[in-house]
Amino acid sequence: MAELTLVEAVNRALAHELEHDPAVLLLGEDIGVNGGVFRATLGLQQRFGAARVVDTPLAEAAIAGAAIGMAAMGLKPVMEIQFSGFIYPAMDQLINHASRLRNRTRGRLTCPMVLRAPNGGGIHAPEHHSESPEAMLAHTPGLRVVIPSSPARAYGLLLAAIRDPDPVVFLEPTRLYRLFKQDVVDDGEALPLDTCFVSREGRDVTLVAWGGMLHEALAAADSLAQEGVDCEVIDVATLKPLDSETILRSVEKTGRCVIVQEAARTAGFGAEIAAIVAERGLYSLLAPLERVCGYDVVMPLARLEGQYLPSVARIAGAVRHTMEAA
Amino acid sequence: MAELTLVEAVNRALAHELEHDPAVLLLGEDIGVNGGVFRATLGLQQRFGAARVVDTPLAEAAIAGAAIGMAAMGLKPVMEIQFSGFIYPAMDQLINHASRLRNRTRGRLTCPMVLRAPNGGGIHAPEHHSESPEAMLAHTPGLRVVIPSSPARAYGLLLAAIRDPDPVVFLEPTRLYRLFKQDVVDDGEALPLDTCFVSREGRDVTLVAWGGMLHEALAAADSLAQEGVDCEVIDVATLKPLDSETILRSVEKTGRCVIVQEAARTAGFGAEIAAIVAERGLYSLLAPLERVCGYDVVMPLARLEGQYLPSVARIAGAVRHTMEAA
Amino acid sequence: MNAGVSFRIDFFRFLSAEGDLDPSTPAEAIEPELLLGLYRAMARTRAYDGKAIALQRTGKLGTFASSLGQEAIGVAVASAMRSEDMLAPSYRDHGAQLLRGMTMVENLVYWGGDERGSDYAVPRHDFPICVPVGTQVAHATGAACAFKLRGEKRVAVAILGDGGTSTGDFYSALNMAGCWGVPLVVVVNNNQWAISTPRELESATATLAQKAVAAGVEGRQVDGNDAIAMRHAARLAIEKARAGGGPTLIEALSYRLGDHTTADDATRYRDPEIVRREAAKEPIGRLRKYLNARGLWSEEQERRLANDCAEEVERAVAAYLATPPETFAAMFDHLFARLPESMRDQYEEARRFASKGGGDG
Amino acid sequence: MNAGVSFRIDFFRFLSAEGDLDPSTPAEAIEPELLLGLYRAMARTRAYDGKAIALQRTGKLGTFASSLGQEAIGVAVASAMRSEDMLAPSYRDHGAQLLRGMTMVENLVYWGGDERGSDYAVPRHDFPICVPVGTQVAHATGAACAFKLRGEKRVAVAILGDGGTSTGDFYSALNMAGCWGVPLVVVVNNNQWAISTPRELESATATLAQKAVAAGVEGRQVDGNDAIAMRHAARLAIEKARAGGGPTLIEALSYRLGDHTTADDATRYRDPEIVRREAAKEPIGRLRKYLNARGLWSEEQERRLANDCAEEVERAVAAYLATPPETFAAMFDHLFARLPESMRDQYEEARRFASKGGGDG
Ligand SMILES: Cc1ncc(C[n+]2csc(CCOP(=O)(O)OP(=O)(O)O)c2C)c(N)n1
Ligand SMILES: Cc1ncc(C[n+]2csc(CCOP(=O)(O)OP(=O)(O)O)c2C)c(N)n1
Ligand SMILES: [Mg+2]
Ligand SMILES: [Mg+2]
Repeated sequence: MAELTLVEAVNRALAHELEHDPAVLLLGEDIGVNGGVFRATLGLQQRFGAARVVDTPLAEAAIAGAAIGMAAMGLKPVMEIQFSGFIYPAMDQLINHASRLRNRTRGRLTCPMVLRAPNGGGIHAPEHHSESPEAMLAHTPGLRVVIPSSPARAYGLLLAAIRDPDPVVFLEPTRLYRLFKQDVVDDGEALPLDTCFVSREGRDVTLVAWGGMLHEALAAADSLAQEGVDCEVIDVATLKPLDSETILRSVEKTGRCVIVQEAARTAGFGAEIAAIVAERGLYSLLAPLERVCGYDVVMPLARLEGQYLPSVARIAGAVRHTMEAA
Repeated sequence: MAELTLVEAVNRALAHELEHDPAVLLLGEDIGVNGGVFRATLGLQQRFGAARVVDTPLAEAAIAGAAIGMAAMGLKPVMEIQFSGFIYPAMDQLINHASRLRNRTRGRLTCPMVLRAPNGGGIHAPEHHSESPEAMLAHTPGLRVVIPSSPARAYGLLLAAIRDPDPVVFLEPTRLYRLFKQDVVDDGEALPLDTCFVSREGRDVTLVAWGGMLHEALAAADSLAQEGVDCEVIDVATLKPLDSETILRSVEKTGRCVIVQEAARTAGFGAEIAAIVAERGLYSLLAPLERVCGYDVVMPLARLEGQYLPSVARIAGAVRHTMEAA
Repeated sequence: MNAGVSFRIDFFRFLSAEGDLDPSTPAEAIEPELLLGLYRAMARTRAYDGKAIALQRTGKLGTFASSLGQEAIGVAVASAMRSEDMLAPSYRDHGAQLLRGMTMVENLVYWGGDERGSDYAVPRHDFPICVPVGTQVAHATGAACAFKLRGEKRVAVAILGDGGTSTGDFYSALNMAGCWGVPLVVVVNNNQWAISTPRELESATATLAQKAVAAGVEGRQVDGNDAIAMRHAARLAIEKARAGGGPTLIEALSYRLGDHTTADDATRYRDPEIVRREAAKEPIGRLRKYLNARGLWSEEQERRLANDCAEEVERAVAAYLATPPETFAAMFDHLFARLPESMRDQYEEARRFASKGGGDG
Repeated sequence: MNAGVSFRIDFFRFLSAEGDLDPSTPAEAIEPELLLGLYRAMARTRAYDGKAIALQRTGKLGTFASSLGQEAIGVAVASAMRSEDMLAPSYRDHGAQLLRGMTMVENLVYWGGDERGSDYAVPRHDFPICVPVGTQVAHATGAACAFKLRGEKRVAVAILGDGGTSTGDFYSALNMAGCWGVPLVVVVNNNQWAISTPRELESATATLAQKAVAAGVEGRQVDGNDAIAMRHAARLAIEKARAGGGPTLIEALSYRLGDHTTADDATRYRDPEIVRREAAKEPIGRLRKYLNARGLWSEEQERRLANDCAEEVERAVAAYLATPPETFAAMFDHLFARLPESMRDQYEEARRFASKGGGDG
């Protein structure tokens, strides 16, 4: 057991799989000697060699395409994209190939690869370094999309992602990389890849969030508790396949639902959750659903970032609004 | 006035703008002598010259990137991507540049470009030729996303798209290209880019669809009428910015809403519409929302395509189900 | 001060369009058994190809991409590969695929709109046909990297078209392969057209082989209608890769004698006269002239081969036409190793409507 | 048969690291006014650069990418351009941008996290700093195409790094530009590193200039720390483009003396000893040696220049630090020419929470 940050937990999970599965290899820009721009792969090239922790040329499309070729030939590549804003050049390989190789060949070739990338804003990073493209990836049939919210979940979910026989996109909330430490047991125990976690139990309203936003939701819940509003907070964790049962069960109990999403509002993943509740949990609802989202604007640079990101105040405002309704 | 197919209407709109605005130029693969693989640009190179109807090398990323450079320097490029399944290599340029050039430069440089692409399935096309990526594009702040459902709407909306001072993605339903003809007045009159059209009025249930699916929805409405169910059918037309008022007004009237979407269900654009109804139209709802969507599977090849695509039977089934509820 | 670096791209042809052999041709490149094998494989490819087009014309097959006139390329490449090597083909490479073991039935099933057509019984590890142009080069690079990392003496081969060399994917993958020195051979079927786009609108380069210079790998240009030179170049490149010598780019000069696909009408954009002229250089007749002249091939053998091919094709067509469609379940069964619980509802919906005529399968 | 094509990539240096001039240097390349202009611009860039880093270290600026040791490249390129030409820079090209008219305040405002820093008063038509590596080459290609189509005698210039040459975007855009013969110059600042990735892990090529061969355009390699050769090469390429001669790729050999950005720590992955050795070849001292030796530059002038630069930088910093943030409204105001009605609610939400401390702006 060790007190680890989220990025350290990622490092442990990678090391664990490199050690226990000779088919696993890492590839990405600057992941070798430098240990990645966030140090997620720190020390791994030294420990496992340059043949298993591979520095690539600067070409995300080629990295993703090569990972597909490796995966089809029996390796388990774990590629790092430096920031999720640089996933876009790899989208074609992800959507047209990685996600469908198994289906296209009726199971003859498979694509057990993981794409890791830091995700989201909140760290006053430069332009294009604060994107949240998870909805696009979750929309893609054949991909799994996972976003951990704590060191322990990062560790367990990343193990599961690497072991999964199909492609998994694993988006690590940049703002949580070093925000807090948590006891993590480095015992190789994976977490399930199809489960939403109830992070806080409550009676009055269901808050649904993932990644960095989970902590804003929890903070809002804390502050609302002082007003006598008892929030249940759900960490989606695996966006696809989505464990809608856990969400619906909670909404059935509380009758109210506020979804928090850092990405731009329109057609974000929060819309999917809202749609499911409207389809299958309508009769539980005592008040209209609410979404607290990034606005439909370009992610601003650092000075306006705080105006964009869902804040505790905005979340609490939405919860109060939903409590007043009906 | 002329009886035109949808693809002919596209051709007329392109010709109209080439003729009336010297800044307009077309670029894409095989759009010159060949007139594009669907003949949308038929005769235009002959008429306007190879400097304004430009055959490009096979490189969607470069086409999109070059269009951005042209647009920033005062041209109005209209690029054709051969099928929407080949948009993915251009995603980076679309998301990281086209959609945000104005915002990044605080209005100094702008990007008045249009990306046209055939979209969707239903024509038994080869692999990767039947994609529906509209949700990903609608999720991108700074892009407009338009999908016409008839020759007249294609004509009017494409004019509006080309004249719009910002980037517009214009997805043309392949299955409608030659499905039917319609009187189209080639008078240069644009249609609004922020309006949903009520294609059929009705009292009992609101059907929301766009592109090729509109006609499935209309056919379902016809068949349901014989059972005494009176459907209102809305053609979304412009997905972003979305005219949610028209949809909400309809749901207020009918109390029921079925959303039809060809793309894979999860995090598709139908989820956004469902979310908006659940947020702002909840009290109108007499029954749970329903979505009739493509499944969350890889778009199948021709022989199973019909098992994937939302059909009249599936839509009618959902409507009946929603009528039975509550 | 002015110093510099120089590069050279060689061009190879052994057999002229008239069937005359260049005296410099290496002996091992003209082994009779080898040439007869190439000849038979090309004829088989062409027989299949013609039938597939006929099927499409009569509504029995979906869109199909003919390899007419370009048969030497795929056949030469496949004949230089070992079964354990890996091929990442484009949609026009059934010549190579058939020789590697993909059956005609499988190819027909694929173009007939059925994913089972990519579930090759042999070779299990080849990539399926690649439609997104250029993307397969990265798959082959990755596969080659896997071979190298595991110390396997296997080679990955990707084939793409002249148009494909304009893509970023082609270049960035080749550059990566060059960097890593992996056992990769990339073959460009330069058939002079990317649909209606002529070669000169794809690139201002004198050759496509010189694109190798940008990746720091060897590039060579070959007459792709000369099966002898093509086979020789493919073998050298593949064996170099196997021996650890790194990637090679081969530009195979050929000509697309047919339409781009059955959905295309090439008379719209190119002069049939030129096509007729190019047809005179096609690879099968060329090799036959040589074989006839050397007494290695007779009229009788030709008749028998034509017969055998026709029979094989007919059998394949019959088997293809007799293949019932999959049920709705296939869409779900192969998406993941195990269907997620959350998709159970969708599976049930599909099942319900499958029996109600929700599909056309 | 074996015929072939040959290519040659030339390398140019006029001024040695010791400040000695090659006798072959063209007279127009060493005009005193020209060289003094280059020298002043480089010194100004470095003064700005050092201050920006200091600001970042004290928490007054966001991440910043220094151009230390690479000043000759941007300055030479910008000095060879006309104001009506178009520059598409990377994040490390403030040397070129400052000379073209972007102010130090604007650059600080940008790195300080404010979009107004890309709203250059001059030149209005240059692209903003490009972060997604390699993508700017396509923008410059498109701009160059616009110039050509309209018959304007303008040139588009893109600058990117050695790492950027591995991207598909770099190649596919250059290939397109070659095909269309547009007035484009692409300059590669080969500073030997892409963050921690050394040049040799980016490409197996002997030079980066040879990547031009794949696009059918002219490529040349220049000592990018020799301001004289760099300016000369840039001028030739730009004027060739202006005259209708098509694109050129220039590889400028340099060395990144600083960290990749302020977020990087280069001592983790490279030997400081090598950096010290490379520092001896840096462009400013080199040109000063030459100017001093020719009597074109005095100690007194140097002192005055240092003073002027420091003062300018201080004024810029003061103006930057005094710039209040935009309000929430800016996020919406510049998204589209006109905010869609459907976004009114979001605008109101942002307004409501802006005053309640929903942001940190
Ligand atoms: C990325 C991508 N863009 C566009 C297409 C549509 N398309 C299919 S084949 C083709 C031309 C390819 O030409 P070439 O590479 O020369 O190969 P050939 O068909 O001649 O064998 C195009 C544009 C595609 N399949 N993939
Ligand atoms: C497409 C993309 N991938 C990754 C990054 C992250 N990144 C920023 S700079 C850089 C290295 C660029 O190196 P080079 O092109 O040599 O330019 P230099 O920084 O040395 O000037 C990387 C990987 C990015 N900005 N864009
Ligand atoms: Mg071709
Ligand atoms: Mg560099």
